[in-house]
Amino acid sequence: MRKCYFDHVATNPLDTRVFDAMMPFFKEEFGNPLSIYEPGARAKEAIENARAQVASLVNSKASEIIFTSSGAEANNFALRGIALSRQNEGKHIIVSRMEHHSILNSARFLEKMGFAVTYLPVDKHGFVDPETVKKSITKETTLISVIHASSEVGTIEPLKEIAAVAKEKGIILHTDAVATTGNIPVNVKELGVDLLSMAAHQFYGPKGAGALYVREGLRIVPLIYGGIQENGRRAGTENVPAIAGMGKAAELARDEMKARTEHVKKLRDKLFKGVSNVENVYLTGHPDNRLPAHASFCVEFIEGEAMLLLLAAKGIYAASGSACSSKALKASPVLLSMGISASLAQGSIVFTLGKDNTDEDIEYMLTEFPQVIKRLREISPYAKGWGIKGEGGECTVQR
Amino acid sequence: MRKCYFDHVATNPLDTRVFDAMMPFFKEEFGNPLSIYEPGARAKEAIENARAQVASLVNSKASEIIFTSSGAEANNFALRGIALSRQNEGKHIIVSRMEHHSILNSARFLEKMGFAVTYLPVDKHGFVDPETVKKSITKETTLISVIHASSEVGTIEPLKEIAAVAKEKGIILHTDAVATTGNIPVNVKELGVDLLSMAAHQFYGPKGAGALYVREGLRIVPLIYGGIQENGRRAGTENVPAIAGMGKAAELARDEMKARTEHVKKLRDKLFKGVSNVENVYLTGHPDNRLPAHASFCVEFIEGEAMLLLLAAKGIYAASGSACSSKALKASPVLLSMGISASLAQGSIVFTLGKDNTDEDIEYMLTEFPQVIKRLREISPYAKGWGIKGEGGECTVQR
Amino acid sequence: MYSAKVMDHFTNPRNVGEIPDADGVGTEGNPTCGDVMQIFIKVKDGIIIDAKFKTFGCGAAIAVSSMVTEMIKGKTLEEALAISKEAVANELGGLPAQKMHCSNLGADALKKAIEDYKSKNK
Amino acid sequence: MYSAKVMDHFTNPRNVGEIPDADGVGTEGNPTCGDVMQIFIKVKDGIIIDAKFKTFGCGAAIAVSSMVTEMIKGKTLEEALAISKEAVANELGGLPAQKMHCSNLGADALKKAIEDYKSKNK
Ligand SMILES: Cc1ncc(COP(=O)(O)O)c(C=O)c1O
Ligand SMILES: Cc1ncc(COP(=O)(O)O)c(C=O)c1O
Repeated sequence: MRKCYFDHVATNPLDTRVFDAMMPFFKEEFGNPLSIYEPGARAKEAIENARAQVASLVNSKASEIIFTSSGAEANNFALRGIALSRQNEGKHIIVSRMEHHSILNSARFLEKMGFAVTYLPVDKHGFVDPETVKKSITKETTLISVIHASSEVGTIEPLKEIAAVAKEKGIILHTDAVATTGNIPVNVKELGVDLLSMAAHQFYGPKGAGALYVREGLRIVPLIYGGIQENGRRAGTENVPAIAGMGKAAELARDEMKARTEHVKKLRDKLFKGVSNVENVYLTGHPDNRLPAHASFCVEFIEGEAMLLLLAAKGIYAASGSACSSKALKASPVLLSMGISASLAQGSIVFTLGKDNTDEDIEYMLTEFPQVIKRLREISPYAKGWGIKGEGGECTVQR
Repeated sequence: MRKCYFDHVATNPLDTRVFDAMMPFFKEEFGNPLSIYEPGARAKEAIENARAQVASLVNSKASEIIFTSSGAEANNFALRGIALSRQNEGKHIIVSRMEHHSILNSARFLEKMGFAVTYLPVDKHGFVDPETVKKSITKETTLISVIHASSEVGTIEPLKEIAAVAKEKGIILHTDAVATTGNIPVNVKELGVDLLSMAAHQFYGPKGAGALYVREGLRIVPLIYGGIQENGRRAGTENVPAIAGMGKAAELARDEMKARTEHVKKLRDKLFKGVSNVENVYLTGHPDNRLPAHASFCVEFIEGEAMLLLLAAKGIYAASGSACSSKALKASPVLLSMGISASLAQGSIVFTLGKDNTDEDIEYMLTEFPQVIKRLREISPYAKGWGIKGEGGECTVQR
Repeated sequence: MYSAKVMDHFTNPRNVGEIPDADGVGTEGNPTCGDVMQIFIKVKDGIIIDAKFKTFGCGAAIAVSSMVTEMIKGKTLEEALAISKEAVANELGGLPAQKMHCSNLGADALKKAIEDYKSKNK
Repeated sequence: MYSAKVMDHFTNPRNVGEIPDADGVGTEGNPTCGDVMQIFIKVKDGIIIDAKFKTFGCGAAIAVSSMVTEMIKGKTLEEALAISKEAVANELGGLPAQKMHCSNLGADALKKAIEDYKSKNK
């Protein structure tokens, strides 16, 4: 059976070239980077080499990159590290409703610690309005965090405009760029952000390596205290192979970004076109201003987990923001904040493509997916009369 | 040239069998453990399998093991997670002066947040006195953290006795067992601890995987917020290969512990005997109640980093707690707290053996080490007249 | 995640559909936050002689519906009423903990269908 | 960590020892917190004709001592006094930042040796 991995937003396969770059640091070069003898020195060198590669991907200085163990750690570190380091200047932070749990739940933690948090509303496409950001700023505001692009609906936020607002008011701006770094151009200078989170496993690198860009001169309170690793800003024996892998993955992403983007965009547009033939399937997020590999829908009358299971039985791997498919049993807050009804959100399905997907994958998916929808609608009490249309339906969010 | 890796306390080489257990999860089984389709499910299974293996090593339930990215993360998580979760009951915690930076600096962070911290003194062997623990307890005390064994001087603390004190007073007890887990028997029930930190790279497992045992029913505030990984207690896409590796390393450690211990202890005792022929070299820590693979000394009149470099030039890799060899340029607080003078602490040198070291390694080291000492003493202004003695000197801390 | 039996009933659900001249119909659940089940029964001489369902929901919800309709066929109303959520889950080889309460609505929908029948036949 | 030149001077230090009839001796540093250097000089007609050292300390401290004693031989006292910490570090191909201040005591010890000589020869 054909296997179509369309869940790159969950995690990417590891690029073989990345794995090869990691290999030496598992066995021969197992030394601790802090050690002063040769094997330790070579591990240290590998880390510094990776730091330069990651810095080059996002156009920062190497010294501005702090390695972490994941995107979630980078997000926790950024939000809490800046909120705490600046708490004498104010105890108000602003985050958007498009954020990942690792930002939202960090914000909630800060609320418990006495911070005030504003959760920015978004429009039906998931856009944060820079004007709303501006209006939310108070004398107490020290930090704004807005995601670069949503992994759930693909929408790319107007970060430059938000950065202009933040700069004008002298407020630190963080962005969660886990879904974008390595996939679309991410340039910390052009975006105008002060901090930026990333994760290697989102661009064909290994699990276990993430990073936080922290603009030079910015003071940040550590999340993990201990030794002097990462210049005293993130303790713990470094995961040398994973960091070396993140560096290599960053280098490859930079070199191959254009080709990869063209490839996935072509496939994604073919998928859009095909799915538009199915009635009552609504695109979520913005149709154009979105991640090139990202196709997300709400399918009316049926539920996401059921779709995922039937697709998986056909070798097609995707994701959903439905309540039933989340282990927390809550519909995606991102979908709800965009004004999508809870019952439509139950029909959420997300296909995220990657460099190794092929035209044939899309064609296969386009024959299987409508059948899955049809089968489930036959079971659904709400779908009387609905099925597959002969001609193209409208493929946008209509609520 | 012979290479003798005697710095197992910095990090261990990865066992080939562990690496083999990790392999499938780099490439084929790259799925995200949260995903409901097959590849994700297999990653999830690997994690749960590893959890059972780690639990079996420390005699806990699988559900009591939370994976982290390192020992340092486990320590930060334990100290801050319990202090915060119990802050309504009191804001006083107790740690010993033998602790690793990741405990000490977490304690300092808590001090900044308004907690009071007692730093327990130790005797010349590095022992914490359970009576002193008892006397340090106040109505406000919620947490005690005492290291299981020091990675710097090898001393094994009287945890059972400390646990009895903690239990009597209803106070939570954490232990940093990073240096012991997988190397000597660690049994959470027998030790009577509520939380216990460990790191895979200290028992031939990979870097990038650690764990915290949290006794069933104990509430802990997360360090890394986000999704529902690790039952909502530690967010971030799991480092599946590293976790699988930690599991395998735990299994091997359990099965082979007795043989490994006998092996390293025999070599270590040979090393002790050989070094006792060198004048003015003092054993640090307790001579018997210590880690079996651990040999630590202070060499009078010379400095540790200089020793490390000359040893490394001979292929012998060791560690030191001297100010000059630490990047923070401070003498080891552990050595100072044991009453060793700052100038003697400058001569700190630590050899930690491993399962792959041989008799020949020790013999080689025993010919090279005295020559290194002699060379440096020839350069030292303090060492007039000192050199290698013909017969055995006394090999204990004499201060 | 799901047992083989759950997957079987989910991928090949039994008794899908409506009974136009049903003697009792019961609906349980809420589409805005999860699953909805609709059970149709046909009763003769106090015995359920046919049952069908329509379900909006996850794999567990669909499997539960399928299983419940299978279990009640040929049973008396009293026997059917005695079927508990746990009994359905057991029959399916178990359900994930988080699905036990939110997707295991079959027994509740069934009760409503039987009540509907009884209220019509008082 | 260290340049090749540092490693060379550390592993093969030049001018190790004491000069029993030294014309000037200078000591700098503190053994309780780091490095200690002792420099011995022999002076003739205002020119340093011999220099030796003893050092307690790390690799950088030993290399610096070795290098300083090499640099000053044949120099006038004035020329020797003009040697800065930076000059010694440069001659060694650089030193790690954290070692620049704490282990680079050679120039200071040298100054004390010259002062010692001058005070004895006033
Ligand atoms: C006793 C002890 N605790 C904690 C740690 C920190 O562990 P890690 O380096 O895995 O973060 C170490 C480091 O080896 C250690 O020896
Ligand atoms: C937008 C976004 N932020 C943060 C994260 C968390 O990253 P990680 O899973 O590496 O911890 C993810 C997860 O994929 C994500 O998609």
